[in-house]
Amino acid sequence: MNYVVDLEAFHGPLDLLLYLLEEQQLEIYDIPIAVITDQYLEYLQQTEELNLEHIGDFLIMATYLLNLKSRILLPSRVEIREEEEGSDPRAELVQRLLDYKKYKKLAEYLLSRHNGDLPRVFFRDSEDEMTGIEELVGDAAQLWRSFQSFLRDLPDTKEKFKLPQGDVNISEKMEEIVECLGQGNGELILQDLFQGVISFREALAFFLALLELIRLQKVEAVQEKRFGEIKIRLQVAV
Amino acid sequence: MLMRDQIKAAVEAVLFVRASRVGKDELVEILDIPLLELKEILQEMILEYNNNVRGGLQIIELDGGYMLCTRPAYSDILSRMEKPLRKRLSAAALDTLAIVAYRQPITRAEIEQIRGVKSDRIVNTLMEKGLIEEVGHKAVLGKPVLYATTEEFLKVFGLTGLKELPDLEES
Amino acid sequence: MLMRDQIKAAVEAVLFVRASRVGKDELVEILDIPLLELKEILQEMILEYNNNVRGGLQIIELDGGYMLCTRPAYSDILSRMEKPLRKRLSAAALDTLAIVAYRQPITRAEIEQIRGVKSDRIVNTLMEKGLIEEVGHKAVLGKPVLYATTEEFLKVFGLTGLKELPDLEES
Repeated sequence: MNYVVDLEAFHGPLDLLLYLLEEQQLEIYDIPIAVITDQYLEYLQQTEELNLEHIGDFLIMATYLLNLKSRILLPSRVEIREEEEGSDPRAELVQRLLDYKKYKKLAEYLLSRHNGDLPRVFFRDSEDEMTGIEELVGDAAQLWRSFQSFLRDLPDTKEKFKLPQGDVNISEKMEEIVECLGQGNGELILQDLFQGVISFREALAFFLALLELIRLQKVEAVQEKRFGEIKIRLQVAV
Repeated sequence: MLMRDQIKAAVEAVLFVRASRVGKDELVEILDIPLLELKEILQEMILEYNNNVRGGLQIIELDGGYMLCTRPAYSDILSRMEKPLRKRLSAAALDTLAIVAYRQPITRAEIEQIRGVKSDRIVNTLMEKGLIEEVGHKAVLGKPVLYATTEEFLKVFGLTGLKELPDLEES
Repeated sequence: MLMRDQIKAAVEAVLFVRASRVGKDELVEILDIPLLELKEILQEMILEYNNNVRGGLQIIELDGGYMLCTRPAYSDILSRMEKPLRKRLSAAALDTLAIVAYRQPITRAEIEQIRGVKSDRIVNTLMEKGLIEEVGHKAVLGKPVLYATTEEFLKVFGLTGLKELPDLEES
């Protein structure tokens, strides 16, 4: 499978899952979670463009699937007692997929009505909204609600939204990281880098500096085992 | 005072002019007849329209009012007509509309739960197109807005009422 | 092939849906019948409509086409209908009005800053509807126009004054 996957074509993670199931004629009622999870992740990885806003919901589903997969694969000792006996951890997913499928069918029905493929009635075109005067109606509570929602989005506290004041500088941070590494045998654990960091902006600067160093191949980041520590090492000049 | 036939003709004219639903109260006021008589006359008219082979129209009762529309038998012919402005709906819009249509009144969070994706933008679009509207607030924490489909929704999909939607459980 | 009665019903439906004149060519195409037959049928229909005391509608021939409209006999009744259409404001209009109401006088740039989107069109619409008006210029570079809500705004929202707007700080 080396074609480009277009995630935008799917309206959401459920849509993609349904597609995967249907493509292989798998039963919704008996989803092979391990298989489907792998395929789902593969799909995400093949997606060329990562539109974060769009992919967010897909990632949420990915973590959900991974969690489900691990619950099914690992024989759990404790949880079995908590959950009702015989309950399938997949049940919720199955129900969601069935629901979603139902609404998709209805959407198709609506579309064919819209297109006039099904017997339908027609109403008068009302583009020229009559000759009458129109009377606007509104209510003040609506106004208030509407304005409230803007206030929520606005930066209301000053500290939270300080303008950049040149207090953090990425190239400075890059030097700092290299210096740190030099002091400690040329190796550091990622988390240690962030010790003593006080502001979010500073943490961000550190992180960007690190990425930049990796890009310049001045340092490398290594994770020796899954979920293990990430080590940062000075690259030896070749 | 109008004769019964004249009242019928007047009702037809009124329903024709107003391209949307005309409330019973308004009809009572315009025609200056008692509500009971109005209802009686409209029941008669609905039957007459249905039995008239030469007629292409029917009267439907909707949300405490009446509305004139075509008979479904002519949908083929009518879909050949050039539409002045067909609202094109995206698949995402259709999905969302289907959910609202069946679950109304429904909150945005409930829609998102079913779709599995953020839906604020699509809900706003449907509101702007007049296909759904706010109908109140759910009595739970945060008092989220409840949405329902509009008369415009019925018009766009050629439905004479929500009851015409296919049964969910059947499929 | 349609029967004559069916054609009549179809014509009625077509003329009804299109709220304006439908050309003969278009009718010929939609109904798939010869022009001569169409003309004949429409002559018959015009007579039938005129003789139908129960009907409030008539067909008129106009600029090489036909149009369905009400009979003049019901103009009195129809004029009683001309009650103002109640129209809701769009969500965008409402948002913008809310901002102007609470932050007036305000410039367009400031509105855009809060809404996060270009707002010239919506500001113009609100001006046209008489809900906001220009009240002066801000004493900053470029002297941008300041907007405020109008008396019409108060009427539409049923307020006796701006102080009646719900308090923002309350919740």
